[in-house]
Amino acid sequence: MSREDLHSKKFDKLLVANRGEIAMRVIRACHELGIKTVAVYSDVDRKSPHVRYADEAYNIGPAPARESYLNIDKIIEVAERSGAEAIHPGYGFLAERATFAQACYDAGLVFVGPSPYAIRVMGDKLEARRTVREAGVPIIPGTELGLDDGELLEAAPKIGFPLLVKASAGGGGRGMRPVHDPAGLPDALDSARREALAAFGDGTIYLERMISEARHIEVQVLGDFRGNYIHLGERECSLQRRHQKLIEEAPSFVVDDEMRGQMGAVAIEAARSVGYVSAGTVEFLVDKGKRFYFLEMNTRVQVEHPVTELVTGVDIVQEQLRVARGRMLRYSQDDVKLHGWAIECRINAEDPYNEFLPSIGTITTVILPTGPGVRVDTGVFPGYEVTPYYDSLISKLICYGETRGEAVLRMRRALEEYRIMGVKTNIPFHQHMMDSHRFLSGSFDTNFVEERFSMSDREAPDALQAAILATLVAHRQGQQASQIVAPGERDTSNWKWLSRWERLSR
Amino acid sequence: MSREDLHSKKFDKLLVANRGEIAMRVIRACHELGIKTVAVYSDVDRKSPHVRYADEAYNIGPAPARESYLNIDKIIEVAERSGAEAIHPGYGFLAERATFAQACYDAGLVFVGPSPYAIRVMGDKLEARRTVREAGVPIIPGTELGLDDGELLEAAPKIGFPLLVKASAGGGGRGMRPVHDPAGLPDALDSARREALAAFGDGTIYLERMISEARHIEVQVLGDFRGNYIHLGERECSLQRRHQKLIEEAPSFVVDDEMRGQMGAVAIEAARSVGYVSAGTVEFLVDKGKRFYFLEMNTRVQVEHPVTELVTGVDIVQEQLRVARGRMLRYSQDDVKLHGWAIECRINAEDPYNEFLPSIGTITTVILPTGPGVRVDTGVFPGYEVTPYYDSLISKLICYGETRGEAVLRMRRALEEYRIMGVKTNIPFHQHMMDSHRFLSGSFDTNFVEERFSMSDREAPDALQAAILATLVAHRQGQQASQIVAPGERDTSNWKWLSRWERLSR
Amino acid sequence: MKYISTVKGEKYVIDIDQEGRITVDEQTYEIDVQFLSDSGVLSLLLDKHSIEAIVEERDDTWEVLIHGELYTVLVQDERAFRLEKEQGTSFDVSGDAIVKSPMPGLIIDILVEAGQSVEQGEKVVILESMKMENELRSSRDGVVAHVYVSPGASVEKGQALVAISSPPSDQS
Amino acid sequence: MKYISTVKGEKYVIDIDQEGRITVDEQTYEIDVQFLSDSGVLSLLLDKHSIEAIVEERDDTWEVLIHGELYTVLVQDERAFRLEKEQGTSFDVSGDAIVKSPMPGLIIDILVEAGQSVEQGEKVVILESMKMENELRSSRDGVVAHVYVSPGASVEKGQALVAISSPPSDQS
Repeated sequence: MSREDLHSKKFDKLLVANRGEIAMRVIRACHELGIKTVAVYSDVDRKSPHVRYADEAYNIGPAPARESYLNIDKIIEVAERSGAEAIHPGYGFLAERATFAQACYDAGLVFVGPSPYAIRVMGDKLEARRTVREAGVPIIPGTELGLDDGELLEAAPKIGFPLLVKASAGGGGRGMRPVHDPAGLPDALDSARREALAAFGDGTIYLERMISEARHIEVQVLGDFRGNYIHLGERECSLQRRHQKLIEEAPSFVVDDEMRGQMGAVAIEAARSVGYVSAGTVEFLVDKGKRFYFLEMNTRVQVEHPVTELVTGVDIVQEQLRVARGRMLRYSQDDVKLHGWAIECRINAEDPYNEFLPSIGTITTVILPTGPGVRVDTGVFPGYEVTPYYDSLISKLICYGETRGEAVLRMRRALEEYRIMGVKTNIPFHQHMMDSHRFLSGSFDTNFVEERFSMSDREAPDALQAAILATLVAHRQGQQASQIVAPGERDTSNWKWLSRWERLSR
Repeated sequence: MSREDLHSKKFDKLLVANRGEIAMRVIRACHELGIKTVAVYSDVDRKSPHVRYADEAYNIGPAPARESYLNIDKIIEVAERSGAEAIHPGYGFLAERATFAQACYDAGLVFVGPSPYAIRVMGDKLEARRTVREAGVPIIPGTELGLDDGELLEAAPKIGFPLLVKASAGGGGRGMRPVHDPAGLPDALDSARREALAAFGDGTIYLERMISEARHIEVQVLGDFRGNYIHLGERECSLQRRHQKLIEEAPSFVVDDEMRGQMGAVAIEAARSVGYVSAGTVEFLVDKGKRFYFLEMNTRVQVEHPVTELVTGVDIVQEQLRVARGRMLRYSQDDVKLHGWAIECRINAEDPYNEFLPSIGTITTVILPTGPGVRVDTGVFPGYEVTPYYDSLISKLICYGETRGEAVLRMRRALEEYRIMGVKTNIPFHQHMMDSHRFLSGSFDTNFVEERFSMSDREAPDALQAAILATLVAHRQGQQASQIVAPGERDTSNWKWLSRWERLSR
Repeated sequence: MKYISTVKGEKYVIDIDQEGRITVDEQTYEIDVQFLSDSGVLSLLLDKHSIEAIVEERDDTWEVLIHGELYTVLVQDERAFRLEKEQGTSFDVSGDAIVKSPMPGLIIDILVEAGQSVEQGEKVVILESMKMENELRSSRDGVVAHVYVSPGASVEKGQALVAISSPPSDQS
Repeated sequence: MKYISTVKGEKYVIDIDQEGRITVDEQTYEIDVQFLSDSGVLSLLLDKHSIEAIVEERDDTWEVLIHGELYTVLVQDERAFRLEKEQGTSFDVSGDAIVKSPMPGLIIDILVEAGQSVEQGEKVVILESMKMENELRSSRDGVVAHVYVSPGASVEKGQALVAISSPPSDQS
């Protein structure tokens, strides 16, 4: 039996095991390909767009992810009940759990992604390093798996400081600690292990050389069941805060055609080393000398995939679906040409003026930016509640330009047009970044946001206008109220009640 | 004094002499280039997006266009008062009035468009034909200017039937009448002249051979003050109703590379024959044998320019602004490469099930489609009133795909996602077209919509769901009402009042 | 509670018996309907099938927008439905079909005169509005009973322009 | 009518005297403000300069969104402003600065104890929320007066976690 008989078949109905913007993204791609969609939702997501835009929708439990979006049995059961023949996991939640991909296969469902084997190998950072190194992929020097604290303390000087303590099962910066001198190592081992254990149920950690002034650059790869591979060029993802990417762009300022070809070839070798199928991303650290080292492979579609779509024209999610249906890649490497420049800003519900603390609340108003060169991928709407249950990403704003400059100017325009009210967002952070000389000149590394970027020098040019507008609204409220309250009885303590009246009367 | 000294200079503030989506389009382009914008508005447009998104805004009079958007003196006065140094006319209104361009020059303002001379020549259909014919551009056989009815009746048989009666000053199908036999000619002359006189103040008409099974295909050209010209390929605009374009795409199904090169070269010659500067469009009729004939030149940005932007990457409005600032074109002909396919659907406030009658009313809800490959250019918002004063275009929905098929599938998805409530729209027409085999196979001509396309065979698959939803809302309204009205007192005559209560209590 | 709801000429007998269940023409569905705040947007799950719609009341009927298509639904409870049935189908006081102006505009031409026979779909009035000449047509075969306006007149939305009675051959 | 409106620590004296005119700190502007139906969106023309904003009331202040930036404005009429001034700046009943939980979450760690000195910006509490560990810091130099919660506790938004009094040297 060939591999594609096992893991792919033509399907006409697909379950999306996710929520938010990525669920919308997958539903839209299915819609465009004529595939029926089944949404699953937790109790707090009944009104979410992915539920409303799917053809069918099933409740899978309470808000906490482990009782709903991480509940493998429940999701497989819904797939069977609804007649879905395939499952797309999106990113996050179950996307990189080999057990979930296996459960899909065991239930006779197509898993839109790589094999459980590829997920497992790449999900274990040390095994991934070993595997790709054997395939000739350059890796960052570091320790082997399974060392105890004593051995790690001993190994550290050989790797050299600064170094990173990393969790084998980690991701998104969790379970990772930078250590600048031997004295800080014991504490870092403790806290990284604790965080990894809490987050992933696996406290295995290891050490790795820290590349200073490094850029985080990743390569998008696609593979099909016939062993064909292509890469779609790189994404520059160095602008991060606490290892959370904030702004991504394609192409990268520092990658030229030759380097792109080299990184692409290496990325394909990494994918081939695990028989990779579907869309995946090979992340590299790039040092000052433009040497690149394998960091990890993300075995799923990335949050930032749209920037690659805009500069290559390839619809990555549609391509995932085609491959999962047993078709060959639509493109050969020669078909892939980069054109123009794309930038993505992740719009998070967080306060950029207060340590980027998450902002909880109900979104009251959303006005999308639109017009030339602007794409918005979002899963929120007026009335949507930002809860502590899920991550704070509420939207992705992606702008395209013929040149990087044009893309930046368009992003500035789109950020200004985007109105989200009810929670604080990091839009001012993005605006400040788009205005910064360091960003404009492309000279930044992975530490730039945390170490050399501050919101405190951002001017607030419209404070006067804000004062006037608030005063006018307050005044109007008072005026309207005075029509129903006798003048003598009116005092400021009435205002709160008047506000309710005002809302009623709109 | 060279031409650019006369008609272009660097400017930092521009007045947009228009409204609706095209005013928004220009404001966005200015915003991206760092040019300050001045909006003008009539009494009914105070809340319109172009007023809200511009840096400054000035009222220029009552709703009827001739008292506001066509009031040249008032607009020039606002430009001077606000310190604007340039004027962009958009399309429609004053865009193709040579007197307006001249008034701008006389006031020392840059007019973003061609010279008054080019506008005048191309605005007079007969002079345009004469001028481009001398430049070697093929034209449709027809009569000269200035013939009286007797002469026209005499000339008709030489041209042959079917033929068209056309107004010299016409545009958008107004003042145009098809005539299939000699008997119909006198009436057609009368009504075309009457309509032209009413619409343009000029009743001059002429005759032209009617090309049957013709396609309407136009070529976008750009010229700068150094005499450089490029073309951006063609747009297929055959899907029209009463000479109003409804759906446009780029490229065209029937144009191959060789034909594109020929049409482009001819279009550039037409532009060169009047020393054309800025963006312009040369419209051709293409017959069954793929012979093309000059129809007219539109001396302004077109409604359908976005499809060309999506397949070439060139921002046409930004290019207009750059040229007007005295810069050279950013592109040479070799830089222009077509990539992918784009389709535009014009979303009009009209009822596709009732003779496309305009639908007047207040827009209550707008939910924009978004995600990959979708662009919306719009100037309306919830609360916007569709009035009889201006045309019924409320939005342009433009979709991009790597292939025509992908663009069509994406358009279907986007049309379904687009929710506009409060007025009837022609979205079902577009949906029906996207489903039609004739459209999918690309086999249509300019008569297709009127003669061989019907909405009557469109199914309404969600009637049951609509019945259920309306009933549920009515039921809920009744239930809520019963909490404040004693059960015995309740009867259906209360419903209207309850509805008001319901709205208040939301 | 039982309703008779009419859409596109089709009548549905809809019984909302209890929370979470609905019966339409004797078939029962599991339903879950959610109102999104403020916007008039509803999300319906009908036996798990998801439909997003906007529902608004307009002129005593309900407009429902689903997948780009606008449905006009008349919802009547049993009593209102019986009442109307007893009165017979109300067409017009005199039984005439009225050609009304669908929007504000200017009358360019009246193509018929009183007493003249017209066919369904025949042009009767030319109305200019939104820079376009619009042809208004008769909704039935019949005889022009009355012309209410003259060329050059400004008319409002919904204003009666021409009354058309049923043709002599049809009269009992 | 006269108001004192405070935004980003700046006070503006705003006098809305009549339709179409406003005086801010003795400079007079021509204004035209329009409310867009339902949405909370406003369009302001201030001496012809156009500003679109969303204005919403929240916790006795006004949130104003302009060009991506969110401004929190306290609007007081003259009487309310005088009243507050007489009472002095209300900081807290005891004069302590309170570190509050900015969102619901789980207390991971308390990094200070009562009586300990802290500097402005020093981490005092680690709160887990939305899958992230968040560090809450002291807003001033001072001494920890009270710790209200323990590690492992679930807390609500706005709940007081730690009170910090002014440092001994600052006390009168």
